[in-house]
Amino acid sequence: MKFDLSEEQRLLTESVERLMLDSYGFGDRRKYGGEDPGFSEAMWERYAELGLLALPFSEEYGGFSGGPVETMIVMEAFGKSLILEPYLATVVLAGGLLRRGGNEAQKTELIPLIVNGRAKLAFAYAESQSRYDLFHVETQAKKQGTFWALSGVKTRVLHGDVADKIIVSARTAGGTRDKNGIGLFLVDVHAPGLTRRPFLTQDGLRGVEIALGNVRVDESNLIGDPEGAFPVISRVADEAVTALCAEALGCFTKMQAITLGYLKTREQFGTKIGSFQVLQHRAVDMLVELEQSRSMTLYAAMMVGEDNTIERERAVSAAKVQIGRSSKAIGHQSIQLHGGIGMTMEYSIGHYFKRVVMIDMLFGDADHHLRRLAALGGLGAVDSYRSHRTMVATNMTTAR
Amino acid sequence: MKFDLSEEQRLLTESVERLMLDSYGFGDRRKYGGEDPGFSEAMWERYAELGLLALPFSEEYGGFSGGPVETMIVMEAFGKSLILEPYLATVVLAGGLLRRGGNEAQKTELIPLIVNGRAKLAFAYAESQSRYDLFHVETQAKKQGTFWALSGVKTRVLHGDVADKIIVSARTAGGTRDKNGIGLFLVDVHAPGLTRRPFLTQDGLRGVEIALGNVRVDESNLIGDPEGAFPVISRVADEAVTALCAEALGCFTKMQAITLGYLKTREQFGTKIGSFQVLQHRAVDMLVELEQSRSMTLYAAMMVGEDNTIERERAVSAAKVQIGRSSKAIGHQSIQLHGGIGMTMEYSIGHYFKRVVMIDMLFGDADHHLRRLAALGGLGAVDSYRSHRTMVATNMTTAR
Amino acid sequence: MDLMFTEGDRTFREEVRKFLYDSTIPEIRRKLAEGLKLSKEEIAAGARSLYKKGVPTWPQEYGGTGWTLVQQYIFEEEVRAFPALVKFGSGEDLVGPVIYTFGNLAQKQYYLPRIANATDWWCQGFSEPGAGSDLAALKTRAVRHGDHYVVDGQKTWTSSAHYADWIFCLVRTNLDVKKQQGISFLLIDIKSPGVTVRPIHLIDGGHEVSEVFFDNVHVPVENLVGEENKGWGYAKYLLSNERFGDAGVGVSKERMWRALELAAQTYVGGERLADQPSFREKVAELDVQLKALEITQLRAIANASKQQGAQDPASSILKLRGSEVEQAAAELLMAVMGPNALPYIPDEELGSRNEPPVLPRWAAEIAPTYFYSRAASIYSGSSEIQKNIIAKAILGL
Amino acid sequence: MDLMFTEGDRTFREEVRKFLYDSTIPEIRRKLAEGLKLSKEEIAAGARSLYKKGVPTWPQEYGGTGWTLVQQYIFEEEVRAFPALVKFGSGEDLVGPVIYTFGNLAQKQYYLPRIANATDWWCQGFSEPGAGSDLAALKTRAVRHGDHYVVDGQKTWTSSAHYADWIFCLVRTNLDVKKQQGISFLLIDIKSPGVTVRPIHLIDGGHEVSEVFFDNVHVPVENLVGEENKGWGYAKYLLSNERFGDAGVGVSKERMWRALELAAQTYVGGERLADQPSFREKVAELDVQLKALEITQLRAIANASKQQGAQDPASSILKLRGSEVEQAAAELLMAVMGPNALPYIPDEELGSRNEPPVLPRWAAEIAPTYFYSRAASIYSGSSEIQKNIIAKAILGL
Repeated sequence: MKFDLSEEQRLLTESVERLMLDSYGFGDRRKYGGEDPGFSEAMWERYAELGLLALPFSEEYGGFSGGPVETMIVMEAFGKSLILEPYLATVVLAGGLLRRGGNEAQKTELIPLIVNGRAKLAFAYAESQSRYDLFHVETQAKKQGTFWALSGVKTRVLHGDVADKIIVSARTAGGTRDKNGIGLFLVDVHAPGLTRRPFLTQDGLRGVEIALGNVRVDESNLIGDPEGAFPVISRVADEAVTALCAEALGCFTKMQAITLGYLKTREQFGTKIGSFQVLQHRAVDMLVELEQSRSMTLYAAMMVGEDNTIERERAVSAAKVQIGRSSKAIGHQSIQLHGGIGMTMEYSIGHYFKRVVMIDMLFGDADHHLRRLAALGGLGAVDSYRSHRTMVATNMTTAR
Repeated sequence: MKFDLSEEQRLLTESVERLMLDSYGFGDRRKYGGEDPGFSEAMWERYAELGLLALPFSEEYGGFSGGPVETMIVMEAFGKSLILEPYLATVVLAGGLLRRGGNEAQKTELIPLIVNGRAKLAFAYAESQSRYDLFHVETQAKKQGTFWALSGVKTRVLHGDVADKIIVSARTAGGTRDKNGIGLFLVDVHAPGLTRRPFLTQDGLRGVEIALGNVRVDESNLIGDPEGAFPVISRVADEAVTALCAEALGCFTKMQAITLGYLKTREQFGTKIGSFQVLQHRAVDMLVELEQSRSMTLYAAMMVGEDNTIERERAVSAAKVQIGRSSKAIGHQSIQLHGGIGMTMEYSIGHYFKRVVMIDMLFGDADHHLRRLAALGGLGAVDSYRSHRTMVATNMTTAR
Repeated sequence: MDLMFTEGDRTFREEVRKFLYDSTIPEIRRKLAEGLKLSKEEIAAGARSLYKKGVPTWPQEYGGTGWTLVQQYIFEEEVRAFPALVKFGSGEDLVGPVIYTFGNLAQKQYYLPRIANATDWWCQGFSEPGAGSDLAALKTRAVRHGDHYVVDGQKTWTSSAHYADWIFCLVRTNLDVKKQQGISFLLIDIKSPGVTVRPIHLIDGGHEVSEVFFDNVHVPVENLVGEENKGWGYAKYLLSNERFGDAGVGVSKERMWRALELAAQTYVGGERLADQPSFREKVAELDVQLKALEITQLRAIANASKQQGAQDPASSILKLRGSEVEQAAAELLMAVMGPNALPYIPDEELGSRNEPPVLPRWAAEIAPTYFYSRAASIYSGSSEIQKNIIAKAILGL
Repeated sequence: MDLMFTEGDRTFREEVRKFLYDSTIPEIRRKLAEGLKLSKEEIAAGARSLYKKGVPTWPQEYGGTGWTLVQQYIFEEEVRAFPALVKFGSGEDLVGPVIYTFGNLAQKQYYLPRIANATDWWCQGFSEPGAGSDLAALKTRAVRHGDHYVVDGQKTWTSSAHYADWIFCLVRTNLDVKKQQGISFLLIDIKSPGVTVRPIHLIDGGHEVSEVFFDNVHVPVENLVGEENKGWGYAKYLLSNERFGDAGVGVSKERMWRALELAAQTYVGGERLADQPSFREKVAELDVQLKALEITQLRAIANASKQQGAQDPASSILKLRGSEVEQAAAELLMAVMGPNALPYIPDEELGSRNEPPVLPRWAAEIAPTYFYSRAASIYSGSSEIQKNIIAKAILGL
């Protein structure tokens, strides 16, 4: 059991943290976010140069074959700077779908473009009624000769405004909430019949709603089994959740540091407010939340590569529960400890707060994942404990 | 809307508080509890002299026709002293069943005996599998000529060790969990076939388990409708819950006062511990819980006389939820603020803690009542709010 | 003890309903029901319709209704449920009572009618950037020169200063005494030369508060309320009124109601959210807290009716507990809304959008409401300050 | 980063299981599984069976196994799950490490083997009635007279003093210096004339702690550990060991397991409690907290293996968070047990009773477990003290 980084991981951490430190202060972020396209194309190029866009892909497509720990490292650093670029959408989500579901031709064509920073992608999974259920798909895909015709409305497509292509989940068979009968389609954003309506998000990102009016998608742009995409979607979503946990962890780390700094400098009643015992203990509570979140993010990163679906889902859900609870706990506490200044747009803490709240709402909030975890029988430690004890008891009885 | 006591209520409060102050300190309680029968017969006589045993009964049977507010006053004072006498069992429970379910002959015979302190009663409603469901009755009552024959086991019969008669709920018809088909039977503790096994409770009271082996009960000792006792049981249970809320409130009041006193006198690190801001704020949290509990106890007392079953049950459940939550909050806090001394049997605070924990477990804990409240649609304020707004909207639309 | 509303209270409630039905402007009611923002003019018109029988919380001699506290509570409850609630600045609740309690005859005669007919919008100039929770540490100076004061300094967190005609300020008039003893209470025309209002944007995306700068602002001495250097006492009186009214039972009720409305239209896991036991239990938990708060509020009212001025434990916890319940209600709303709370729709677009079609129009306000709710435990004396006060004043620690 | 147990760790775990299977006394295992109390002799026998390969947490040179921290963790986990966990006083965990780290050769040679073969039961004499959380304020005096100290004073909250052969004490040997600087660490034979042990009964009904009185007790000077007046440093070393091991993951796991066992036999509203979604969610919530704690514990172990002695933020929260999780697990057990937790069955009756028949025998221990769990945030440095320490040492406040 080793919690230390390998040499390569240490170098990755240093380089991404250095980049953020040099080019992604709170002021930089405001600048990037204030101009079109709502993030920094220059930074996107830097990510490409540093190989961050290549991280999870295998070497044959120009990638670095990194695993969940490498993604965790990058996302945590990104979280500290509240980055605006479409990394999750392009690399983790669309990239993950291609990696796990794409055929050779699709991977050979698209992954190098992602790696070089020349293509941005997005994933359109949500619909207004679907809430957190990735299998609740009403958008239709109908086979018509060598084409598929897609019709429906996809909501909350993060970074769909800058994507060159969007991967769309659509129903090819079965009922509205069936896990079978879902396909993935790679759709060009300029395809006839596709319209995008842009929106801002509460946390300063951009996205679109997509209306698909009989949009024709060539058979070659079908990703994987037309009726069997759900396991891929579900697995990539678990990877996205793990990445989001790491991003939130980065946010928490900064929120804790900023708040601690404020406690050490802000004076009231003639003294530093950090000298008040009540505020000291609150700062300790924040530290506890932060460390527990770090532990669960590590746990998710350790388990998300697990092929046993139940074990993987249990661990990922448990981590998302922790992160969601901590988002509230750390978010509320850090604003309260700042007082009024924490409520303003000019100050950073509120932006972190809004981001972690939105992370809670991406791919299932804490309550959703708690339900999933409960339905899966909890983390299973109890099962193994019980079976162990029973086994031992049986052995001993036999032995007597 | 008046939260002030009437003159009579003020006198009642004063007399019962005076009695407790004079004769029911923590040392007195230890003495009473340490000797058989586990409480003070002398105090029971004093209650009779003061008319406390007569409180809820109508005047024709020697009572004072008091209502829920009067019971609340007495129970709150009793809670402050952690009394050991079987007031709840005799006056509130058995007395309530007689008042609401008994026939003229039963009331004429028994109520004067209760009022004079010459009869103690208990109510056997629980069975080991019934948990908090008062209708989950497996004990059988079979009609045999002019007798009923009772068989089964009743658990957790508080004060059944000193009762002269025990009112037993038993199934006369229907399935194990039917609300119909339950009767109430007044059983003499010396009846052949009835055996009692005594036990102590976690909070220093006494009770029995009763085994009924074909116990014969005369028709004259059937209370009310042999198949229709459940509404009476349910209503009396709501009254008992309200009384227990008041008792818990008395406990909370003392716990807060004792803890506050400790904060003001105990010294550590060269200063009174009450000067530490963290402990000050905890003391405030305790005060808030106390006041919220007081409000909900008042609310239950205000609503428990309500004939509309749904409104009554909603209010009583809401109060029990509050009291249960506060039992934990105030109990844990008061022990923590004391440190080790709070964990000892020699000190009073732990005894209050155990009592309020046990009150939470009587007639349904906070989770049970939360479920009941949720099933009843919450407190209903929202319904009336919505219907009001709809009504106004309709009027205004019509008017336009 | 009679814990029910009296027959008279119930009759009064009916009268209020009829009054609202007769006098409320339908267009304003519609916008309030849909959670849309009102213009200053609409708020003024709304206030005038509410004030037709007098200012609800004021004594009759100053243009008020002279209602009891219980009647005021009922009125507020009905106005909010109708909904017809508008607040024309802080004239009625904050500065009005200070003027009729501590002001001189001329001040009463000039200012009070202009509040009662919604002419002057007042805002409160108490907080300063350096002071925060330590209100008495304020630095804005007022130096007397003949018949006027010259005011220099800065206020912050000033609610609706951009709408205001007048600002009432705490200013330092004596530097040589304990900080509480050198403060005066001044009424300042916000259009005076030297006053600058600069918006503060909050994380909910709205503009509700501002910074107000005073640069060599001349204020006539007759705008001093009461005695010079006695302003701290008037401020404490004002704050105790503010906190007393601040349990926010109505706000929380409305949020809970909206959460239930929305839950009835929301499907989770293929089932209606409003029908799911764990959701219902979550709501019931809040329901209990809210009822406890409401009864505590009523107890405080009953107690205050009995002995004006005295503080009982119940009233001291209203602001503290009230803000927690308000925040819990906002969290509940947010949890119901779920991922659909993601889009941010600026105020100016709200009127013109109809999407997303399945959701009521106020849905777009939910995330901002949640974000803004975090301020409830900060403004008007943070929870920490409230606890310090209670520990000292009530518990004697 | 490799977050999995290594192949070597997994092999070690198998070896431990085999070891336990081969060496544990069946009768002791049965009693532990049923939650029954063991006699002192049974505990000694149990400890000897566990110590067969050496004292698990000690270096080899002093009779220990020389295992890594990870191996120790695995051993402890397996021992608890088996169950075979017995604690023969605080010799292994507390005084042993102090003796082999700071003691002289004679002390090592005499005391350590007597711990390793479960001859001497040790208890800890730190707390005093006047000191509480302010441990250094202790008043028990030791005055040197030639070749012995004369000890006078009182200790309290002394765990299992009634079983103990020896007590290690912090005593004041210098009154003229800062309180931390006048403290020494003495080993005292509890059978010495002048030592009196008086039980303290706790609210769970059990007798676990005692008061220990010292009246003119003569202690040979060779029983002083390390240097006179340097005892505070040794005590801090001991306490940091104690807190490090105190996340109580195993205790909490076992409680959660029992709650689930019981829930599978419990019907609520006609349905099996273990099948009800809201109950399952409640358990899952605890499960997450417990897993987070466990990983935090493993991180602390990994960090401590790397650089002995240094404190990282993860380890500092183990005691604090661990006690909260333990308490939450006890509350869960209590909630499952419900009204059947009402009867109190004294220890001495537990063996002879079979009732109530539908419940496992350990059911009678549930309410006492819950009551006693409240002490977890008080003993070994209360949560408030832990927070003060973390605020200062880790956060620099």
